[in-house]
Amino acid sequence: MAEFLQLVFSGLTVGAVYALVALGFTLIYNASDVINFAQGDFVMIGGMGTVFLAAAGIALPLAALMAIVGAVIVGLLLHRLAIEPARGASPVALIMITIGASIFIKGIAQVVFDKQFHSLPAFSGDTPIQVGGATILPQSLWVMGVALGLFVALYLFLEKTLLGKALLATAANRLAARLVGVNVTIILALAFGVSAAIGAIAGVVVTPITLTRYDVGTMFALKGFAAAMVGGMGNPLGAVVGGLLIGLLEAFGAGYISSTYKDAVAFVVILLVLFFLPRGLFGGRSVERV
Amino acid sequence: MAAKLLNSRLATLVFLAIIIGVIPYLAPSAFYLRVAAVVWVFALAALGLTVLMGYAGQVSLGHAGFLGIGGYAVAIGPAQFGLHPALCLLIGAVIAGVLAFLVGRPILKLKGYYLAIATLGFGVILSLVFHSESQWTGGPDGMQVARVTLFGWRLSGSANWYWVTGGALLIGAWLALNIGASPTGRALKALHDSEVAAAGSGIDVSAKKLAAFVIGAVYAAVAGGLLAAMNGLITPDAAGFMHSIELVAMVIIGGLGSVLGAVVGAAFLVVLPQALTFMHDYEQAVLGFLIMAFMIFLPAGIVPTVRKWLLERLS
Amino acid sequence: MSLLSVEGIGISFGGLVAVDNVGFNVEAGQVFSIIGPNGAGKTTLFNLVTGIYKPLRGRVSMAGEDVTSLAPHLLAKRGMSRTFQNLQIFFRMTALENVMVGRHMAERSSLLSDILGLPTAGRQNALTRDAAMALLARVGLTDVAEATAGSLSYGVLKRLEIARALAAEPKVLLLDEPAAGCNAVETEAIDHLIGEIAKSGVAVVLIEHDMKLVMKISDRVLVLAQGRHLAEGPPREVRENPAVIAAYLGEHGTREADRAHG
Amino acid sequence: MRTSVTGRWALRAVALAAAISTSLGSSFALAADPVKIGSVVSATGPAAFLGDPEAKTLKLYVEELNKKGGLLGRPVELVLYDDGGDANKAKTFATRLVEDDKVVAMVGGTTTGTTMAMIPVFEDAKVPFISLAGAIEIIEPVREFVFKTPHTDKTACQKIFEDMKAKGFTKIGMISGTDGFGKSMRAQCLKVIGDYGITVLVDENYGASDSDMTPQLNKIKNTAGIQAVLNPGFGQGPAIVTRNYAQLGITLPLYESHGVASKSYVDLAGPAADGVRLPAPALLVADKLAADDRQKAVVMEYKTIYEKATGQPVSTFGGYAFDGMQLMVKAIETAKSTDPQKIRDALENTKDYVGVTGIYTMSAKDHLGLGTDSFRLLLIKGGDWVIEGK
Repeated sequence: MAEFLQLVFSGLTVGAVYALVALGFTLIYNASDVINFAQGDFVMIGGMGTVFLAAAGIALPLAALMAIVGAVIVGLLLHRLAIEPARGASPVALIMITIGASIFIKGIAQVVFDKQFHSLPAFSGDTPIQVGGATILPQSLWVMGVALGLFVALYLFLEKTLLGKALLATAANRLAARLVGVNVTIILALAFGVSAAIGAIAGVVVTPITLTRYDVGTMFALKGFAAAMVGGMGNPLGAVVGGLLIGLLEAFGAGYISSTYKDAVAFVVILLVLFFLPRGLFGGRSVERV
Repeated sequence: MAAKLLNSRLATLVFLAIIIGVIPYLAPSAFYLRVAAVVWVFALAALGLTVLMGYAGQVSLGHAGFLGIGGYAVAIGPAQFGLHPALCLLIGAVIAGVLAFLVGRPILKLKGYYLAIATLGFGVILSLVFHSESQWTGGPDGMQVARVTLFGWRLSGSANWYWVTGGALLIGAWLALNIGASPTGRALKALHDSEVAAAGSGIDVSAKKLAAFVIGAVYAAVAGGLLAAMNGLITPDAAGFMHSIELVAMVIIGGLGSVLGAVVGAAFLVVLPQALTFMHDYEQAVLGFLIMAFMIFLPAGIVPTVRKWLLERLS
Repeated sequence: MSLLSVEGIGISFGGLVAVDNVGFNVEAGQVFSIIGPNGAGKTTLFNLVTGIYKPLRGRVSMAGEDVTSLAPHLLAKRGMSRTFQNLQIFFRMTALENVMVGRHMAERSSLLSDILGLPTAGRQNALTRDAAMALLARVGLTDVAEATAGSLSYGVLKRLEIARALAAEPKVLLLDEPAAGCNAVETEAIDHLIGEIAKSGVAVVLIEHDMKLVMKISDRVLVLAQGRHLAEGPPREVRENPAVIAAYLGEHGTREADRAHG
Repeated sequence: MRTSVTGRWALRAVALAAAISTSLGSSFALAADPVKIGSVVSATGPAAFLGDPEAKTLKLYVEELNKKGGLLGRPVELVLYDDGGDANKAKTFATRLVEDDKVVAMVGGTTTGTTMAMIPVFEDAKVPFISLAGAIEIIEPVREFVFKTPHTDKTACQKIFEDMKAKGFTKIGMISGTDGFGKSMRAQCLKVIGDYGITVLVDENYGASDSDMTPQLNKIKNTAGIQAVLNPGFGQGPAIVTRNYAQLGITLPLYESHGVASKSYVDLAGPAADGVRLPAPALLVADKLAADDRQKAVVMEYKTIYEKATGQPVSTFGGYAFDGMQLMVKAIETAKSTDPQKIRDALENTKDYVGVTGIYTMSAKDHLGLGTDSFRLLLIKGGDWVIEGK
């Protein structure tokens, strides 16, 4: 039982990060139909930015805030300088642009920051908490708490605010949204900005656990994309469930099956899910409209 | 007239043959032949994606996995079973084809980004196997490939490999052009635009997709085998996610569905890092910037854009 | 035995019954029209018949053979061909290539000969091209043969779809609003074309909003309302059916019916 | 037609790049023709944390050397390429060094994979190549032109097992990275472990980019009879292992490998690193070396220069590059020639070279020339290194 619980803790911690990255994917996909492969790099900017600003003598909370703002600026620039000018390009071309952006961001990061691994001090110390024979770090609770908080905030934003509804409307039908007076360009920029912020916040809270480096974004993008897809692209709840599912699968795969093939275990399950639910867990049934 | 020439299969092949034939006379040193040979090999792998993605419109983010199968076949066959490398190249192609046939049917039922993540997962699993089964594959540091002897002639050196890979690319391009212009190619391009209408015209959509997937896998496996034999080494990274992305980038940057596009795209991504070495620390940033810039300004890819421009100029 | 026979077919989406217990028979050489207001389930009915949706109830048979739930490409092989309400054109291909795809089933060349570019593949291409050109001529699109389909107008594409459907040499042809978006001259040409097709022995099933066209060329008319069978019979009978006028056409419909008279 | 434009463009791009790189090179040519030494390292990509200090060290070394008047009265030109950790690219750059840049010697090859890809190029061209990668396959069997500076994994394993044996541990748990380093070291350790009468009860793995190893460590925790744990791996993995180890409250002695012998491991692992033991070269404990230690002078010199120039702490990997370059330079001096064959012969005859990694004595049978005595067993205490034993 203690072992099971330990694996659950491990899976939920990692899964919460995947969920946050997947949420970022979902938001941008909803607003613009673009799969943003630079999503993981926002996580990196959040973590690395905080590390370097803190090293420059800025207090940690302020450093984190500045790093998040920095990520948002990068997200807005990405939209303004790379996505917006390519409007009307095919989805593959847009994906290629975001991959190029990801390489570009990494390329800049390795010069601005460096190529070494870095860490941040845990927010509430490193003393593990004992639960039913298993242990969990206070920082893991931070990660899960922040993930939950961001999900709820995003949900409220989308459902309860006018701006959020405008975003959903744009997602549903861009032309119609434009006709009823929604400024689609601003909405798209908003989606990129919020996604970048979510990614960067994830980066700040997770760095004390997973460490960070200029190129950690690739791994986060890969897992986050998988999470978003298995949950059902475009569905925020699906993103969260998908992220936690992959985190748990990796933990159980490593704990019970084979640590070598834990990634394979996760992907085999993803493939099986998609074979039976071709649009993910929450993607709904597809009806072909012809 | 000009339009006809630009669209003709023969013109494309002749053009490619001239390029391949002329480079050795312009190259200042064997290094240039090495770079060109790498371009030819990756172009060959990318041609598989031209058929799969360009013609049939089915994304694969795990294509490098098949490249790995070809590479490891050429590495493992001679080392463990004493087989001739040329035979192993064939065996690798067959294994890749059969594997693609087996996994293709369920995977290709998925569409769009769901297909992308499924193929990505498949590629990740393959590269994990290459990574982990050390007793067969030599593990993460890779496996050495015995030098190839063909009819008593020891195949080594950039110049020899230049001609082998160049020849393989020409054959690959010829086959891809044939497919494109045939009833099969028409069926693939049709289901790319509308699966419903293609099925309504009597096209067995899933069988055709599967055929394209198998063809794409065979291309990648042959390219992987050549790459391994040429380098004398194959590493699991060759089958990794980043290489899959790179292959997709090649066909998109060059121009989706264009045979020459695959070659140009491969040249773009192989030559660029060589050309950017003087940028030192900014190499990666400039590479990323150029990929973005090309896709923003030439979203249809280099070759189709140039072709269109030429056609407009000529008419 | 009818060429196309549909019995008690039905489907629902998420609890909403879209088509309920509909049946009809179409004979060779007949033009059979399906009318009804928007949302009546006409296109859904087409999708059920052509295998795009799997019916929950009922059966479809061709010349007595049960073809219910058969995959679309297998139905095509048995001689069923269709066009689409919101165009399913191969936009990246030329008009000619679109029709050439329609000849797919007539093409005799193996995957291997295609890959190797054997002479058989070349000969087959030539044959297909000639047949496709003839069909383009038949719908009056010879001059746009080499144009990319994506660059053509809606009315032209409607005719292109018919040519592609005809390329399959169907026994049963289902046309979903072939005259939508067409001007009077184009409608006239389509009217003429449908007549010719039927005359050649093809069973034509037609969904159309242009009542004038429907009344003029149909042998029989089926009226759908809210997914249900409301009336069926020769045009005149249906037009004068009080249930159709009252319950379905309503006041607006009456006017429309009057126009159809004139 | 259409590609003739792009094709020519591509060719021109290569030619242009070559022209620029040569002109850049010649800009710091002094009076005489420079001695060209090539290098291909993984300054980016997954092995960047190794390749980056290597690249910096090589550049610094050559700079200093030129300040002192160069080599054989000629300036030294370092032609440095970044392979990004990709074996295929490494081979292309190696070809470029040999065919285009015409280097007389090569110091580089960050990972075993890239090194193995480059070996045939230098063997064929008969240009001496000192690799900076760990695996024993690089020098066993001996290849005429291939040498290396890093300790082999085998010596590290032996050093660790010696200590375990001395402390009376006979049953251990193992958790290895699945990267090249971890896998290779795991295999080497399993090969020699029998000599020390030690058995492995649990043998776990983790991926190079994994961010949580508690599931694997939990298995070790729940296995009875384990007396110590060994973690062959490099990069961030061991730091996370160390943290998770503390998180799970495992109190068994933990042995890390020379792959994390750097200050950054201690920083990343934080207080959890307290009590961890690992084999490391003298470089790490430069200031704690006895005054009469033969390595003291060279180690202090490298450490001072590197840390002053880069602002980062020295790592073992930069040290490998330092020794590689210094060995090559000494060989060129001894040979009094830039003829690759003569450099190679001088290199093979290296006797008693005192480097930052250890004291090298090479021979026709040994192209590394380091023994277990080149390692010191260190204990981490209060965030600092303590030399254990001798």
